[in-house]
Formats: sequence, structure tokens, C-alpha cells
Amino acid sequence: MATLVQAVRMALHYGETYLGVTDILGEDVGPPLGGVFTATQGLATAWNTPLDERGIIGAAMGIAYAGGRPVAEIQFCDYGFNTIDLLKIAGNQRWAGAGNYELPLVVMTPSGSGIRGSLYHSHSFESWASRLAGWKIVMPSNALDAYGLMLSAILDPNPVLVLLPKALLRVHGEQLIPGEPADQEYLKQLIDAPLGDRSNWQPRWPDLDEYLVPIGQANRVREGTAATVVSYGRTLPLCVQAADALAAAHGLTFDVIDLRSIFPYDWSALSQSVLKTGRVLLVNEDTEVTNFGEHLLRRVIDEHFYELEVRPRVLQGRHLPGIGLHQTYERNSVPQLAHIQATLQALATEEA
Amino acid sequence: MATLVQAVRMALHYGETYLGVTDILGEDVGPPLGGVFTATQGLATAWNTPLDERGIIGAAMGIAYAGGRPVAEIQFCDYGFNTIDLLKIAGNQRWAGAGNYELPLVVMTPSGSGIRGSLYHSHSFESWASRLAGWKIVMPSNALDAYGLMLSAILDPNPVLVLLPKALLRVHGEQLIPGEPADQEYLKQLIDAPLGDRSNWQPRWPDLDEYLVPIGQANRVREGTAATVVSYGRTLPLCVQAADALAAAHGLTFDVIDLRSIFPYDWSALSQSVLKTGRVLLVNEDTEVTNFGEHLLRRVIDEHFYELEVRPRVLQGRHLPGIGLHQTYERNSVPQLAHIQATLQALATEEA
Amino acid sequence: MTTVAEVHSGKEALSAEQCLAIHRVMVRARAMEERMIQMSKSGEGYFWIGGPGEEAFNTCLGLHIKKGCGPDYDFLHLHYRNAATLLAMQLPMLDAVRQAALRVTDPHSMGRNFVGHYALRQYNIVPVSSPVETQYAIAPGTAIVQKRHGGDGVTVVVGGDAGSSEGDFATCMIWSTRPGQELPVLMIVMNNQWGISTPMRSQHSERHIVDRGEAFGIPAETVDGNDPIASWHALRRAFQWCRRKRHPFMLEASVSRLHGHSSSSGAVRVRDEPDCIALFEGKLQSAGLLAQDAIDDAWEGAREEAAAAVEQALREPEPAAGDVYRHTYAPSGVDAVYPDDYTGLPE
Amino acid sequence: MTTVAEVHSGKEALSAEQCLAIHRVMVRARAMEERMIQMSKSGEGYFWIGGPGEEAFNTCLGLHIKKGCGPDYDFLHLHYRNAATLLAMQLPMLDAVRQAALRVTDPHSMGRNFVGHYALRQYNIVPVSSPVETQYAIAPGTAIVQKRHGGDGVTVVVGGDAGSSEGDFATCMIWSTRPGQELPVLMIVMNNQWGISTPMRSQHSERHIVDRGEAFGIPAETVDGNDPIASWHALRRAFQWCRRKRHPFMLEASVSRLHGHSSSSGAVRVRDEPDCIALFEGKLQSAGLLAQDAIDDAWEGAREEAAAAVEQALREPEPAAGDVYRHTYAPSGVDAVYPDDYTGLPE
Ligand SMILES: Cc1ncc(C[n+]2csc(CCOP(=O)(O)OP(=O)(O)O)c2C)c(N)n1
Ligand SMILES: Cc1ncc(C[n+]2csc(CCOP(=O)(O)OP(=O)(O)O)c2C)c(N)n1
Ligand SMILES: [Mg+2]
Ligand SMILES: [Mg+2]
Repeated sequence: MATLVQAVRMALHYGETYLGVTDILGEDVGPPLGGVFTATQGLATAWNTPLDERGIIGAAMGIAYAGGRPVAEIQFCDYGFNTIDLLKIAGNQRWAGAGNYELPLVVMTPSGSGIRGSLYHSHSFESWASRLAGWKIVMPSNALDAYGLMLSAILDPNPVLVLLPKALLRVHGEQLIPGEPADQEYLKQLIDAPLGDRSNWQPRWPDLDEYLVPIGQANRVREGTAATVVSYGRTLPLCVQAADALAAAHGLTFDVIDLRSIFPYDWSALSQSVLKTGRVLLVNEDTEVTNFGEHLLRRVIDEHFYELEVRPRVLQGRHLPGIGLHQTYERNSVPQLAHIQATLQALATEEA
Repeated sequence: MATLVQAVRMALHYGETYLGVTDILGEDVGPPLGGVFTATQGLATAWNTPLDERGIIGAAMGIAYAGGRPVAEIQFCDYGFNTIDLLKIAGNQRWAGAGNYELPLVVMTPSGSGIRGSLYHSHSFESWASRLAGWKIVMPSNALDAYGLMLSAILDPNPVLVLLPKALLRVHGEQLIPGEPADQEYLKQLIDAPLGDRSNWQPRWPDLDEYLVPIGQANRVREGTAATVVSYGRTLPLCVQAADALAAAHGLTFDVIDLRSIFPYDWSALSQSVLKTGRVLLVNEDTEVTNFGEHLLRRVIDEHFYELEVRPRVLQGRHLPGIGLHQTYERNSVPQLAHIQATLQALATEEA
Repeated sequence: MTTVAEVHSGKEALSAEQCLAIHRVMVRARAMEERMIQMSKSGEGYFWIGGPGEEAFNTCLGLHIKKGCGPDYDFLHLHYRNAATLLAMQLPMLDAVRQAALRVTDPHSMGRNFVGHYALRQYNIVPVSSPVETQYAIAPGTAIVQKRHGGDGVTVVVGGDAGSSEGDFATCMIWSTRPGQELPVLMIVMNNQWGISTPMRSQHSERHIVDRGEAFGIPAETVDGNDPIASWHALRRAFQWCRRKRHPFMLEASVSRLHGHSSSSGAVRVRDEPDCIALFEGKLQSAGLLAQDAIDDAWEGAREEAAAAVEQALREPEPAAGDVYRHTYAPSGVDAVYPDDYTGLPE
Repeated sequence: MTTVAEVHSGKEALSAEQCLAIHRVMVRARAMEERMIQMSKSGEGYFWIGGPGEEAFNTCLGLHIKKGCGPDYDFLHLHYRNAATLLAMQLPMLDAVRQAALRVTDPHSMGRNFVGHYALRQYNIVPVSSPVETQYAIAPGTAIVQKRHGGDGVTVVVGGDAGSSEGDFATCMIWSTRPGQELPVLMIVMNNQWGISTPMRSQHSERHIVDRGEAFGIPAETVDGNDPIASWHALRRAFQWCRRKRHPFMLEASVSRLHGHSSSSGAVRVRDEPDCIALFEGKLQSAGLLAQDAIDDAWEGAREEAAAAVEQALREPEPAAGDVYRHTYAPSGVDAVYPDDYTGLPE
């Protein structure tokens, strides 16, 4: 099965072949490198930009205004903080401009911790991004979703931010992308650029099919009754692991919801599950002061306060200036499996 | 009594005279204008910068590194979104740099709606700012607090962001600033620059005294039992009005807490009041997805879920790309007195 | 009176017909701005910002625009003083006035944005946004599409002198001169010597702002923006370069700021800066092209047009509470929550 | 062997003693970097980024620094390839290695930041931060204080060629040349022709990056950064200008990138770029200043020093869970919640 980053690459290939993508632009996204995470290797419309994030977002906006369909990459979300004014304009231009323009702009960027990235390759971006009204924000946790969300992002005529969980980029999917060859070594031969000289290399793309994950649609990846756990990105598989471990050890079963879309989020999936279980844990690794998980909690309180059996829980990253390089810092800054499992167990077993 | 903006000006004068402020810098802060809101008229160390917010924050950081004590103004917080990477660096440099440097930097900026500012003179900034670990964020709602918080901001050796509620800048205080003449017309003559030619004008500063509002200390401005309401900035006086109206009409009394510090916030004041009343309303006008009020709610849920008598409430601005110029937009985008009063009444009268 | 075939300014000349056409737009623009200033004070409108003092250059700019929708035509990334440009492009005064009057019929912003914040997809006018200079970061994008598309469409980007301090000005130069990827971007700086209250000369050491293009090999001109004939020709050369060479060009126009920065600073008429309309009328009169009564007629007509537009706009509906969310999102077939537009938090 | 008094490079020369001192620092820096690359592969460290190929220039830079704390001394706003500069300033190799080894004893970052991300208040080295070019926006601030303070302290800011695309590079030029407020800023561009995988020439049309200073009246030089003698003199002139004139100067050094961008791209030794140390050793040998065995000794000594530093660092403690919050805040007498340091969410 493809890795998450291969899935992104195949989606971009599908996008430039069938969905009108005109430009895949960013620092080092063109040949020879094809992106620091290989997400853009071998793509026909990928080109290198100057080292200027403001220029990247600005140019992509201009391309979209003029009828192109750009996918812009910010090399690491950590380097996007000088563009927030432009992201705001991208998000408000249609509203401010009385609906004159559509802005079919996709921005993709690796987000989150887990690659020992020190301060500036470990940032989470979803809480910041969720504040950008006019944008849609998605974050896959597996290869197939990455493919399906990327295609939807491309098709959507509004600005869509695709956050790619750094820690999961090299994780292989468990489901085939439609058209993907079953043999992952073979896929690698087809679409991964070789080490060394690449000047004569051409990718051989598999014959891919359209597969859409609608924006705003969560995925219930485990079903259960003891409690609801909602997550996305790096912490999603940890939640699954924790739920599976608790099922095996204690027979506790959980609704595990992969949110996939940060905004719009799938309130009805979340709401229905909470109504069923009466218990909820929200997990993400972004910093804990003014965190998107706290928004979800607010919705839960607003609408289901009286249906909750026990105190709802939120697990988030600590309010810290950064994530330090030494593993001790990282392990004590963002939720780990053990934290999630302990919290989930306490949530499920607390007396109502 | 001084207006809020006069209080800021007097604090800056006190700061440059007694507390070592070396530079008050920003667009149009120097003579002849002294700031688009007059906050920096007549100050000895105020100077005009190029129209470059990144340069303003960057230069202020450099000044602070080199031992100066700068107060930088961003003309409107709406124009600070291209500096968030620099604000992040200001917030993380000490942590990342193993405590090598202090960074005694004050940034002040008008924030919030209420002056019919259309999209780009109506933004709130506190939810964004609260995510900047390493910073302290304060927001006064009256002249005396503005004076006291500004002096604390100047004295604190860490970066402090002072958010000035645009809507309240011209509101006169109810308490005298120590050293302020009682006659507000006289004060005006002393420290407000005249209209027209100002080339020979010099302010005559009253003999001011130090007055500190500690960072992280809230102010309970009304005491009561029916519920707790927590706010700051423009919506704080509205909460007071609503509480007073409900007291007069229905005999309902409220703890009204002026948070004053966004971060660190005064958790103990909030917590004690919630434990007393069992009912809480959090009010601010920033947009409602991933809002600082939702963080406060999360703390309430984390620590007092089982002590709550009824569902806690949050009133915030709508998740919108901007606040439109026409009053209909503004009135329907951010909490108004009527919303606050109705919510407060419902909160206080809901059966437990 | 005698008529002449053309009017001279230095070594350059423009046909009488063209001069009269330019004059007419300039007067209409001024009359409209003056009426809008009044609106901002009378309560018919609210805030005012605009371009009195920039009419000569901005009118000529509008007359050079290849007007239309899509990459075959020019793209405009304007700032908030370009009213004359829109009038020169034959856009109705009424639409600008609707914005000043905060009407829901305002085609640029539905009464949401300040006056002068245009947005018209039909004519490639991308939304004017208040944060100064961001348009310079966006402009290369439309030019990338134009260059690739072929044809002679140009991307025009306009900003002030003070705004050139923002990094986005440099971004535009760099992105427009990538080797082999040069872009047809016409970078215009309207130098009125002020950023609100701050004199340009107190902050900038460049002799001309457009001198900064030299290191990037961008040809540049400076022009007296109070002189429509000089402006016309400078723009003609600049557009020609961009249209044919498909490379960038920089143009700096010195202009006046006749009503101060905006209504926030009172919008009072200043007396110590040249008025491009008075100057041009003097020239046209000396050339025997325009008699005083024709001038008076032009002004009267323009003022009537402005008054009628205001009257009309004020009869039109204001935004309603239900309009608050409109046009947040374009309809999307792949969005399960907002297939049409934003409707409040997800349900 | 015979000894000469000085070594020539073109028309310039440097004393034998100075050359040997420079050579020694260059070799120590290279040996340290090579050992750190090994650490990044062996698990003794983790990520590596650094300056092999920049030793000639960076050593000379360090030797020109007026070293100390506060505005009387030079301020350094560096990027992540300045190891040789720190060694030239006589800072111990051990401290750099501690950072590479992620030790809590790392004085620059307590094992938090990548190697090469220095911070030393004692020597006016402001914290190196990963986002490229932000140092150019910050640098004018230290120079403002220096200029006002008097004396001859200079603000030095260093970045790469690709990074000059960020607007902050322009910010630095503008803020350093405000009329009457010119600042003693030495802007250094280390031009290795690459930004990660992207050739400079594919994105930039400027003949020299420092040509951009001309419009602001900033004098500039370009220099062969592989030549320590040329670099020495270029730096001497640049510092002299800044120290005495209290105005900015720009210096662009062409340098090599001998181990690629970082350990992320493998950090393998490239063979097609000049090696400043080999070149300098050749020159010193031809001048009869350095015999092969002296060279060998220098390398051996440097490698031993690096090995000892690594051994020492690895014996030192790693960060503990309790260190996570340390040094978030400086102690404050006016903070009711965090009088000392951050301790977690307010209680
Ligand atoms: C990024 C940003 N910062 C600050 C402002 C506030 N502001 C509006 S106009 C202006 C001055 C602009 O001067 P200039 O660029 O010369 O244009 P002019 O108004 O003179 O035409 C300022 C500071 C803004 N709109 N955007
Ligand atoms: C703002 C920002 N964007 C992207 C990066 C990722 N990045 C690290 S180094 C680098 C290339 C820098 O090239 P250059 O400025 O020439 O310096 P060099 O590494 O060649 O010395 C990039 C893109 C970053 N650190 N900061
Ligand atoms: Mg101007
Ligand atoms: Mg480089």
C-alpha cells in the first residue's frame, strides 16, 4: 500500500491530469528534489519558487484569481506564520468582495511533531488555521484519506488548507487507493524518484481513479459504547491503539472518530456519538491554550451538557514556546499513547 | 477623569521618565500626529517608523536585546498578522536560548470592534495572542487599569502585549490616576496636542505616581450570587450594564469579573467565583471558533464540571471573515448588550 | 474660440480629443470624491478615503487598461485611491457611490468594505484589501497565468510610497524577474510624499523608489503624475513594454494628496499641493481648447451626476441581518456541510 | 623550511602569523563539523546543519568581532553555518558539541534547538532562530541602540543567498538607511548558490545580491569567501566603514557548501566545489609557511579536540522531564501568577 506521502503525490498527479491543477509551487517542490518529503516528485506542473512564503501564498492567490488552480506548499507549517495576513485575505476576499471571485486555492503543509524536528519542524497549525474564516481545513491520518481529501481540496472552489501529519507521512495505508498497484515495492519503482542523478527519471503513474473524501465528513474508525474519542492526524492512530488495547484488556469498546476535516468539522457524527456514549475525549497535540479541541468541547457543552454522564476530557499539547529537540522534551510536550490510554480508561470507567 | 487613551499616554510618559522606556516606535506615533488615536502625543521618546510592521516588531526586539526598553505600536492589530512569526520568536527566544536573554518588549495595539472600522479596523487579537507562549497579554477596560497595566507591562522583563479596546479609548475613567488633576478639561489642556500647527506645542505632564495592576490579577467589579460573568475589553462594561439592569429589574446579583490579563489569567478569581455561584458566562467578541473564551470554559469543565449547577455559557463573535462596515453587520457579528443581558438572565434563572 | 489639434507638455503632446476626454473623467472623479467626502460627514456615508490629487495619472491609467475578464485582459491590483481609474474604464459612478453609501447593492462589497475597496471580476479588478502592499505579493500570480496563457494582458499593481517599505514590494520585484520567467507586471508607485502623517523623506533614502528595480534589471520611469500628458505617455511606454516584452516595468508618479489621508484626518482640502485638474484646465484654456463656460459645464454635469448617484444609492436597500454570512463560501460539490454557502457553525 | 613575513592573494596580503592563526581555526571548525556529522549518523547526536565550506570567511568574521556584552560591542545575528565564527571568537568547541549532543549543559539551548543555533548573551550573540532571514528584521534594533549609545559597536547580520528573497532583507536595508538615522549594520550574504535543492540562478536575476543596496546608498563589496586573505580585507574594510561612519555596509561572500544542505539530504561530502581549507593549505605550503606534517598535526590536534569534546559532552546529563518549562519567562516582580518562571497553566 502507498504511504501517506505517496498518496498525496498520486492525488496531485490525478489533480494535474484530470482536475485542472495548473501549478504546484513551493520551495524545492520542483525537480530535482520534489519536496523535502518527496510529496511532489515527478509532477508535471511542480516548480520551485524563491525562498519566500509570502510570495508563495501571494502568487498562488493571484494564479487562482486569474483562473488557475494552484496547489502551494509551505515547506513546514512552522514557516507559514509570516503569511497569516495573506491567508486571512484569501479567506475574506470573497466575503469582502460581495462574491465576485472564487479562489480555488489549495495550500498543503506538513504539520505536527513526531520527526524530532525541534522547535521549527514540530509546530501544529490547526488551531491557528481554524480561526481563518473562509478557509476549509483538512488533515488526513492515512494514505487513502490523504488521497481523497486532496482531490476534494482541489475540486473545492474555496481556499482549502491540507495539513499533512509529519509523523505519518511514511506510514503505509491499510486500504488500496483506487488504481494503486497492490505491490508496494512495485509502486515505489513506478513513482519514487531514484537516489542520485534524476535528470532522466520519469515517473510511471498508475492508472488512478477518482476517490473523494467529502470535506466535513468524519470517519468512525472504531465502534463502541464505553466512550467517544475524537482526534485527527498523528494522535488518531494512537487513539485507535489505545482503544484496541482497552478492548483487549478490559472489554471496553469506543467510538473512535477520525475528524479528517477540522473546518467544517462533522458535528453530527460527533454529536450522535456523544449522545450514545455520554462520554467524550478530544485529543490533539496542538498547544493547550485556545486550542481547536477546546472549541469542540464548547460545542459539546453548548449542546449536550445535560447528556454527559461524566466530565468530558481534552488532551492537548502543553502551552510551551516550542517542542525541544531532545526526546524528553517532545515526550513531555505532546500527548503520547500512554497518556491517551490512561485518560480513555479513566473516562470509560468513571462512575456516572 | 482621563480617557483610556490619555491614561496610556500618561503611563508611557511615566515609563520614559521613571522606568527606563527608551523607544516608543510605530507608524505615525511620533510628532506631529502622536498616534492615530493620540496615544503617543508629546512623548519624548516617540518616533515614526517606516510603514513596515515586520520592521517595527523586529527593530523593537533588537532594541530589547541590546538593553533598551521599547514600546512598539502596531497601528491596528488588524495589521499585525504578517508579524506572527516574529512574535513567536520573541516569545520563544528565551526558552529556545536557554535563558540567555530577557526581552523586555511591550507591544501595544488597538483591538476589537466598535468604531465602525469595517474589516480591517475591527479585528480582535486576544485569541491569536493567547496562543503565543512566552508572551503575556493584557487588555484594560478602563483608564486606571490601562495606566496600571501599562506600567506593569513596561516593568516586566518579558514580552507583553497590551491590547487596547478601540471602542473604549475615548471613554473617561471613573477613578483618578494617581497624580492626575481632577478636572478633565484641565488635563486636556495639559496633555492633548492642539488641532492645527503643533510645532511649538509641548505637553505639560502632571506629576504622576506609580500605580501597578499586577499581570495575572483580575478585578471583580460587581459582587453577587446569581452567576459569574467573565469578560474584558469592550464587552466588560456591557456585562456590568447587563448585571446592573438585572439587579435593578429582578434583584439578580452577579460576580462580574474583569479579567484584565488574558495570559496569565487569574484562574483563582474565576475558579472561586464559579465555585460560589455554580453558574458562569464567558463573554468576548473574538470569533467563536477556537476562541480564548473556549479555553477558559475548558478549564471550568476540567476543574469544576461537577460543581456547575447549570450549563455554562459562552458568548463570542461569529465565525466570519470580517466585520462589515454597515452597522447591521457589526451588530450581528459581535455580542451586544441585549445578547449579554438575555444570556445572563437565562443563565441565572435556569432551574438547576 | 480656436481649436488646436493637440496639446503639448514639454516635448510630448496629446490630441485635443484625448485631452478633453481625460479632463472629463478627471472632473467626474473629483466631483464624485467631493460628494463622498460630504457623505462621510453628513451621515449618508461613513468613512472616506480616495484619490483627489491623483486624477490625472489614474484617469490615464484607466484609459490604458485592456478591459475584460480573464488572462487575455489586464489584471488590476489597486489600492484605495483609484476611483478615477474605474471611471476611466467606464464603470458607473453609481457603483462607487453605492459602496460609499453602505448599500447592499454595492457590487464591490455589499456595504461591507470602506469606499474605494473595489472588486469586480468582470473587469479583472481583484478585491482591494486594506492591508497596504499585500497586492504586490499577489500580483505576480495573475501575471504568471497571463504569461503562460499568451496574448498581451498585463498585471497592473498600484500602491503608495510609504507602503513600499513592506517586504511585499521586494517580493514583487523578485518574483517578476525570475530568470527565464519574467512577468508582465507593471508596478506603479503613487508617491504623494506621505504615509498618513509621516513624510516619505523622513523614512526613505532612495532617490526614487523605483530605483530599487535596477538591481533586478527592471526598467523604470518617474513621471509628474499631476500632468496627464506626461502620465499618458509614461503609461503608454510602460504598457507597451509589458505587453510586448512580457517583462516587468516600474513607474513612479508624483502626485498630490488634496484632502489629506482620509476622513479620519478630517479630509479637509489642502492648499499647498498642486491640483492636477486646475493645472490641466489652465493648460487647456491657454491652448484655446476649453472655455471657462465649458469648464463650468463639465463641473456642473459631474456634480449633478454625483448627486443623482447618491440620491439613487440612498434609495436602495441596506444590508439585512440575514446577509451577514453571504458569500463566505462559493458553492462546492465536495463539501458535506456547506454545499452552498456558510450558514453558521456546522450542525 | 623558509618562512615568509606575509602571504599574498592578488594585491592583498596578510601576515604569516595571522594566516596560521586563521588556518588553525578553519581546521578546528572543519574537524568539529565532520565529527558532528558523524554524531548525526551514529545516534550520538541527531540532526546536523553547519558550515563546512564557509570556514575561511567565517573565521575572519569571528576575528574581526569586537567581542563583549552590550552596545559597546558588536552584536551578532547569525544563521546556522557560523561555527567557525564562534571558534574564532575563542568560544570552546565543547559548547557547540553539547548542543549537537542534545545535552542539558548546552549553553545555547539546553538541548532544545538544532546544532548551530547559538545564543550567548555574554558575547552579544542573539538567539539563532530557524526561520530564515528574520534576523535581518531584528538586526536594525541592536544597531539603533549602538548608534545612540556611541562608541564603535557594529551590528552584524548573516544569512544565505536564497533567504534574501524574504521581505526581511529589504526591511534591513530600509531601516538601516533612514535619512539622518543611518545604522552601523554590516549585512552579510553567504552566497553558496543554493537554497536546499534550488539553484540561486533559477530564482534570482540580480547580478549580485548586494547590488540591491545601491538604491539605498549602501556601499557593498563581493568577495571570494573561499579566500581567507581576500575575506579578511573585505571584512576589515566593511567593519571599518561601519565602526567609523556609523552607516551600513553590505558584503557578499561566495562560498561552498561542502556537505550539502544538512543531514536531511545526507550531508555527504560534495566533490565539485572548492574547499577553502585545501586551497589555503596549498597557498601556505607554496609560501613555505606550512609543511605537510604541520598540516597533519593541525588536523590531528583538531580531531582530537573534537573527539574529546564529544566524549565530554556525552558524559553530561540530558534534559529531564522537569526541564520542559524552564526559561519560558524571566522572573518578574509585577506578575502575580509567574513571579519566577512558567509553571504550567495558571492555578
Ligand atoms: C499593513 C498596513 N499597515 C498599516 C495600515 C494603516 N494605513 C492605511 S494607509 C497608510 C499609509 C499609506 O501610505 P502610502 O503607502 O504612501 O499610501 P497613501 O495613503 O499615501 O496613498 C497606513 C499606515 C494599513 N492599511 N496596512
Ligand atoms: C522562513 C523559512 N522558510 C523555509 C525554511 C526551510 N529552509 C531551511 S534552510 C533553507 C534554505 C536556505 O538557503 P540560503 O538562505 O541560501 O542559506 P543556505 O542554507 O544555503 O546557507 C530552507 C528553505 C526556513 N528555515 N525558514
Ligand atoms: Mg503616500
Ligand atoms: Mg544558499
